[in-house]
Amino acid sequence: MSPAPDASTHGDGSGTQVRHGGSPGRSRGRSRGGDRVMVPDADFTSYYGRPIVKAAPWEHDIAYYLFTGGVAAGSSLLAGGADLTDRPGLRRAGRIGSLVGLLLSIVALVHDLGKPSRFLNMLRVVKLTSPMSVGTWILSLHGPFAGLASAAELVGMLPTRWQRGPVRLLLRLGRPAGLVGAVTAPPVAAYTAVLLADTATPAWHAAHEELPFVFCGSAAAASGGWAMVTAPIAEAGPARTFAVGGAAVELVMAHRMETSMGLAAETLHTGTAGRWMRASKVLTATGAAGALLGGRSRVLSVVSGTALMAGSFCTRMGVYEAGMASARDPKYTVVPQRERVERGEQVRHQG
Amino acid sequence: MGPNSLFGPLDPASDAGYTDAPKRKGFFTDTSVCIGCKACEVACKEWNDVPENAFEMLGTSYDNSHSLNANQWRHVAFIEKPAAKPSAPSVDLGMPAVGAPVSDVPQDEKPDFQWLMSSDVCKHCTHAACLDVCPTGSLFRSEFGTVVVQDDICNGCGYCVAACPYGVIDRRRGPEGDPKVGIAQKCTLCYDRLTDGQRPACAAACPTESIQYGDVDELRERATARVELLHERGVMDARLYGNDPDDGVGGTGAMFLLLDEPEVYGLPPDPVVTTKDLPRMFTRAGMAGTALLIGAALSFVRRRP
Amino acid sequence: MAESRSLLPWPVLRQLTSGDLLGRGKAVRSRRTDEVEPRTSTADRVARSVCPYCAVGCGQKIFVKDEKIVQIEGDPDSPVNRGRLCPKGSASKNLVTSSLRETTIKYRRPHGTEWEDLDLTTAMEMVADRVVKSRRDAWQELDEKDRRVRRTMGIASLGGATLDNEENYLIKKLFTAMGAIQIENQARI
Amino acid sequence: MAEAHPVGFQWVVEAQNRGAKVIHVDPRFTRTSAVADKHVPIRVGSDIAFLGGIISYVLENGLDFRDYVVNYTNAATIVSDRFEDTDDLDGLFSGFDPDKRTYDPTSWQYDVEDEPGQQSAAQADDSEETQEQRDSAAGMQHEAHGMQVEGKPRRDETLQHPRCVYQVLRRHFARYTPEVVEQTCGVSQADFLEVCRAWTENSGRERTTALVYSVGWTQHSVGVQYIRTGAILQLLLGNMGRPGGGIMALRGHASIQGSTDIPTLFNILPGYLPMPNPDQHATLGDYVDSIRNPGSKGFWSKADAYTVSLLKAYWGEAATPDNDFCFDYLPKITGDHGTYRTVLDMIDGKVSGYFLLGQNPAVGSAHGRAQRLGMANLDWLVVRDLFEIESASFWKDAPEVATGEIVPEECATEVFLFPAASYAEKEGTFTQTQRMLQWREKAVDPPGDCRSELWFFYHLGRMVRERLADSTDDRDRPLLDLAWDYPVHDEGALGSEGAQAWGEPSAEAVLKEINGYDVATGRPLSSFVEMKADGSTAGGCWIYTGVFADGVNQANRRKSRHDQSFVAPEWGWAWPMNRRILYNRASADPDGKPWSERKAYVWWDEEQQQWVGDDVPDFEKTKPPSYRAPEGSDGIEAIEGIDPFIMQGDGKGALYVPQGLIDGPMPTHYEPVESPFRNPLYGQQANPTRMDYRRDDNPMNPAPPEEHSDVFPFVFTTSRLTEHHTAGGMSRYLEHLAELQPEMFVEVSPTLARERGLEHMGWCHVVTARSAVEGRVLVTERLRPLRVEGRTVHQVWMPYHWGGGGLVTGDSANDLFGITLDPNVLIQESKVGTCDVRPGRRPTGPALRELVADYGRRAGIGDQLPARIVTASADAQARSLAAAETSDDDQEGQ
Repeated sequence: MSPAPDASTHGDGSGTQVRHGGSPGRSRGRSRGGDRVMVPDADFTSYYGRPIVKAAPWEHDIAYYLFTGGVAAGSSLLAGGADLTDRPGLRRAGRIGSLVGLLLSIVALVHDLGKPSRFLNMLRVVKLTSPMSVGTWILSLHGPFAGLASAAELVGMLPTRWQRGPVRLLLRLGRPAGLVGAVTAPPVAAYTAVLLADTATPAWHAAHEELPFVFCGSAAAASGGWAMVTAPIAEAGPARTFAVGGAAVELVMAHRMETSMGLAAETLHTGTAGRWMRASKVLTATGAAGALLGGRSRVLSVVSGTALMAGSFCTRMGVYEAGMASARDPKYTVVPQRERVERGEQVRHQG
Repeated sequence: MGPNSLFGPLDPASDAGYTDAPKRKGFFTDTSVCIGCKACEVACKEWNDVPENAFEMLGTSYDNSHSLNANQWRHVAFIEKPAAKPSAPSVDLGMPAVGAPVSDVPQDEKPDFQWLMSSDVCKHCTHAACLDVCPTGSLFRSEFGTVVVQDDICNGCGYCVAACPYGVIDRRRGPEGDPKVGIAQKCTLCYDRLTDGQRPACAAACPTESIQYGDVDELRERATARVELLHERGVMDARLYGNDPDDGVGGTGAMFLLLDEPEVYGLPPDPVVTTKDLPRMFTRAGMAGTALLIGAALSFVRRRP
Repeated sequence: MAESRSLLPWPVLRQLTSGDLLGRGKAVRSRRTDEVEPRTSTADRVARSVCPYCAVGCGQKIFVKDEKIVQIEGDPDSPVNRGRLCPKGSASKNLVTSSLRETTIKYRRPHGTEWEDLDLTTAMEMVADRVVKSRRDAWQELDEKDRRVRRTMGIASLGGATLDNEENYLIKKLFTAMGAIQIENQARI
Repeated sequence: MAEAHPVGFQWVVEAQNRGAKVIHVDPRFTRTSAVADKHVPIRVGSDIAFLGGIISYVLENGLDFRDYVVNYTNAATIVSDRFEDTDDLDGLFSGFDPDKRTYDPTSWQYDVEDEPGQQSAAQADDSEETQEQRDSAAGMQHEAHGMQVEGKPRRDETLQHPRCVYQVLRRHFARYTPEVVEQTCGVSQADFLEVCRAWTENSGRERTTALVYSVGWTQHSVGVQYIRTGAILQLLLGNMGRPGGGIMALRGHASIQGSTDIPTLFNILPGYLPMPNPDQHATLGDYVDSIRNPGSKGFWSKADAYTVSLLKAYWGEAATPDNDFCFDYLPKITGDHGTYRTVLDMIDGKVSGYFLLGQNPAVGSAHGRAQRLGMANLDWLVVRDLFEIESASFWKDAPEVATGEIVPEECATEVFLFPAASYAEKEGTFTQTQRMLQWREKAVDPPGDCRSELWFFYHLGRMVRERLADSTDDRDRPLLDLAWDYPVHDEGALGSEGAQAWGEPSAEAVLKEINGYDVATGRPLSSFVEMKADGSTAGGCWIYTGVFADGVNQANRRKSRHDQSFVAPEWGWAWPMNRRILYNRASADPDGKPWSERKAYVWWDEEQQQWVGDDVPDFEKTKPPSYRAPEGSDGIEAIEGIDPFIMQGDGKGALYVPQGLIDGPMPTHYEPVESPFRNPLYGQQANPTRMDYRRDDNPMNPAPPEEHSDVFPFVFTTSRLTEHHTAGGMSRYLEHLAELQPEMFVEVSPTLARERGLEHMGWCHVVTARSAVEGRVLVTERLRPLRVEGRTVHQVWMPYHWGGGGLVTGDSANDLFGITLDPNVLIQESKVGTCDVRPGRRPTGPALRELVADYGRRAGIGDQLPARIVTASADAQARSLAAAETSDDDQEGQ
């Protein structure tokens, strides 16, 4: 038989048609998944093994954005907190993290658009039923303030003789902008989970209960890690706590997510997604441990900070790949729905 | 905005703000008279200047169009359904003929071979996930209750592609130089023709009127009558698909009469619009966000000053 | 379009005012969407024709705009096809507007390996000369059994059955007058 | 029908919705079978055995529609006692000459009242020239007129007389029992009997059954007899001439019917007048008498008026009574000048110039290799088409260039590829498969140098006449006297700078000439009855007279279907005289009353004293059903009130054809020329009278009783896909069609795939004695092995649309067929053959010819004596020949 039909939809630039020896009749047969999994092979029917729903056309830009968005959100929180608790070093690290995160996010989002020139059409409407529209407005709220705060930070780092005229106004706005940025940061970290979940992609949709927590935890871990790397050890205490808390939430909620996803959970353990997720667990766990124990040593802080960030990145990539894989194999769409129908529990509107 | 705005039976046009909208238009596709001629595929491409998909044989019976996508707004599925073999072990021989080999003496048993054909199209759902998630307002509900992409607005974010429970809409990747590359494309139920009272190109062309165009409520009656007639004639496999306003997408504007399970045709057996769970998702995200905020605050409070 | 177009420029405002709060329809329409018109109603003229593919004889309407064919679809008045077409009939516009269509004369000289170009009148002159010569060279006043036949065996023809009756008539009339008898058509193949 | 005529199929689906049962008999389960109520897989080439079995079922059980059969068919007519049937002569009829492989039909004639077995004058002169008739596809002449019968043949209305046609027919098909059908066709007896019951139970007064076939059914060495079998069955069950009955021929090109009505065919003139031959048609008088056969009934009696009108249309004033209206200008044909004979002559270098007018023989005709080798040996070739088809570019990309048989540098053929105007860029009429002329309006001017054939031939004619203007040579008179000045549209966009006018000739003027007009006044004729033989009328095609009745282009009528009856007589115009169902007099009983209210169509109205109904009556309007012909009358006057089949010599439907068909009065099951089976019914293996070209470049696969037929064990057939058009010239170049079926493929059953190691979507190549073609393998259960004569036979199917050009290319399936033709109309057998199938792609270059040669050697082609065509027993041949000789003696005896 031909290799597992990791075929994406037709005409997909990189996609290959389904090349398996599609029998002329119905391709009732084993799910030709890659490696064996503990879930018993579900016997199901499909149309020559072709996908029923379509994988999102998003390249890896979106996975990167999930990560950079998380870092930006977490960092502006840390910056806000640091500003209030007079930790200039942590504040600076936070605000720079927020700025870098935001800039990378914007680049990733615009680059992934089919028609980048029409990016501003995102602001044409407010679609409450569209997490991406809601997210866009959240970003347009959070972005300027976080950006302003970061700008103030950068200006603050300039030699004092430059700090005259309007620039001084900017410095004064730094704090309030930072606080608004901090308050609007959590939605930035959480909305991306709703964006993925509010699709027909089996793995993402099935994870909608826990994914926000995983993403927020991941944001905290990543931004904490960033601060552990960039902020002075002395001031990085809260960052470490934030990171450890985030990592814990992420690991716990990721596990709960997998148990609640049903068949689609398979995609988190197999294939590329499986590799990413396993890496993320290892990195996040070690990073968190490092944050807990090595609070003192510079080297350990940098290492565990980096590990935490890497772990968060792997989580995002893993969730992205799992979604894609769950859309490409019709099994994940047909089997749960067919079982619902056979149990007589089709989704019907009651009364 | 009404009670069923996110899920449940609804008149989509009035829900979308039209005051004196015409009756909702749609398709009823009776696959029992479809002869797989693909006139619908060609008529659609000619009217909407949809470019070619690819020139490659797929070996899946007479379907070389693969599936609905940005370059294929109508897709005729072909399923060669071998005779129902009595309890033949469905051993995967690795050879093309899945199931027991055809007995060498064909005369003795009566193989009731079936060649199922069906022209698939966008469902123009009552609750259209693609329309709901579209962040630019490019996908909109027309006054006829159909779901249409506004080519001049779409920026190709691709969200609709992942949201569609039927895998209909797609972002156009090629061919080179096509003006619509990069934006989402799908059946518009010939919105331009409808504004002038004309029939969609595929319905006009369909030789056996397997594709019927008309008012959705009237089509639902016709569909019910047709499936009852077929049952009387002993075609017990006939069933309707998408005509129930209470189903997971609030009933579809394009409904079908199928002769086998939906997944045999590549259709989801129990599709649900993702918007149904959106309130729950936003609630959970709100909790997670709050937790994050609190977590951040706690991170600062507990530390020694 | 029954609904009048709102004056508010920004769809978000229209969402708030036009009862389409969720921005699902009336509020998000672009100007182009409001002004859309099908080609079939903006055409200059409609020619009533018949599909060139098989012999069922489906009626077709050909819409022309600025001397270009913009749409070909079934003729609903025809009792033969009642407005319907098959995949080939539906592809008629693709046939007549195909970029692969030849629009100039191509000429291959004896022993040549490439096409060369010819203009229409030169090509017609060359073919006329060859017809006259081949007709004379292979003229048979009497056949091998000395029966009077007055014909030429030098020219043959094979027509497709998509030729019009009028064309078939002139072709048969001219070749018969020339004495060319090896005149055949797809009707026999 | 759903495959190649989907829009026509809407009516089948509509009938099905109203409860009609649809049965599809086809070797392969197609898209028609998918919607039909029953699919009956049949072995290719055994259709006469199948239908013959049904005829036998009808006659053995007396299920025929007796009133219809007795009055409207020649069932009661008594056949001469000297006729001997295939039962006694091992598959031959009486009167067979094994050397000339033709029949002398004398022994088949009716028993005429004056003397038994005596042939009427009309029939006599037809008997000797059967060989010449085969060569000139005389069968084509009978398209619109039946066999000639004269005098009063004896009849037995009770149908008991052992020699009446009814009994002769019953004995002829008696051996086609359900068991024989099962053995020969591979159709189970249960399926066969189900078809028999369905067909008979759905025929009679209250109900009718329609028989529908596509052109592929005619492409057999017994093609005409296939149609005959269907006609006999439909006549026996009373389905002809009635609504919902009849035989519908679905043709593949827009105007195939038009291309035989106004033929560019070698053997007929417009209106099915035969092309003259030097022996029988020395003068106009001989010519006309040979057609109308004085003494015969029917409308052919006015053959003189039709012929003279045609000659007046051709040569105008030059045609005068004293020069027989230039009858002598008509070139004479001497036997077979069909396309296949011409192509073989091209290979032998006998043809100088060749015109291809929207036709692609390199892919569409049988034996593609011969077509291309022929074209490579011409002086010049003119191809007029929309695209650069394979027949235009053979010199640089034909398969033979790859094998080295055509070397471009050595190929001397001069090729002109003229761009043609498409159907939307010129006005004119098509004649559809229901004989309906529809006028097409011109939408736009043709682009660039594209021109219509009307333009091309009008100006070619003008230029040739200019070159011969001052010729005194008598051979050029026909051209110089030709009536060739047609009104020309203004040059407008078409004009190029040439001196003469280069405008487009008026198609309407040509249609007026076709319709016919009164020479003096120019008034268009309204019916062929107005045609005169004295030169006062001119008319290009008598059966089309009426298309311009009252000076109105009736073909351009477009009255909406919503505003007229379901017969829609005011949409376009059908020949003859706008009748939509031919012979519709038969839809009423002998007294003129409808057979049933449900099936009323045309009936006699007592007060109005004329025939009325939904359609134009195919009968003289005021001739009552009670009319009986006076003694000694002939022509139209001889047609009685109960003779619906007004074109036949006896006014009756022909269950039995005493003469006019070259391979016998009744259809007989013969095996295809290439078959893996011995004919189970008779010693005579294949059609003994078929046209065969015995040449080493046209080898045929061996068939029993010869040896080595097992070298090609499988039966293969070709047909069309909905998505493509015949030779692909109008579909492989279109994106929207090419992508639907992008590659040449071969359909095989799973069992065959397992036997030969063919992998689904892998490659395979199919080999015959002519060539090998490759294609992707499509394993499908829609093709199933059949049990024939006790063993399993695999059938392989291929589409034949591919060639080297266009957006999607592939091998041409027609390369696999040789050239062997039906004797009546010289159509090639390209729907059944034997082959071998091998996995993998075919060899390329010269290795391809080696593969084919190797198969040839193993099949014993070439080295042994040429295969015997006449395989009936020697004794049978002798007795059959004896029947021919006695009739000659009689002649001399008088």
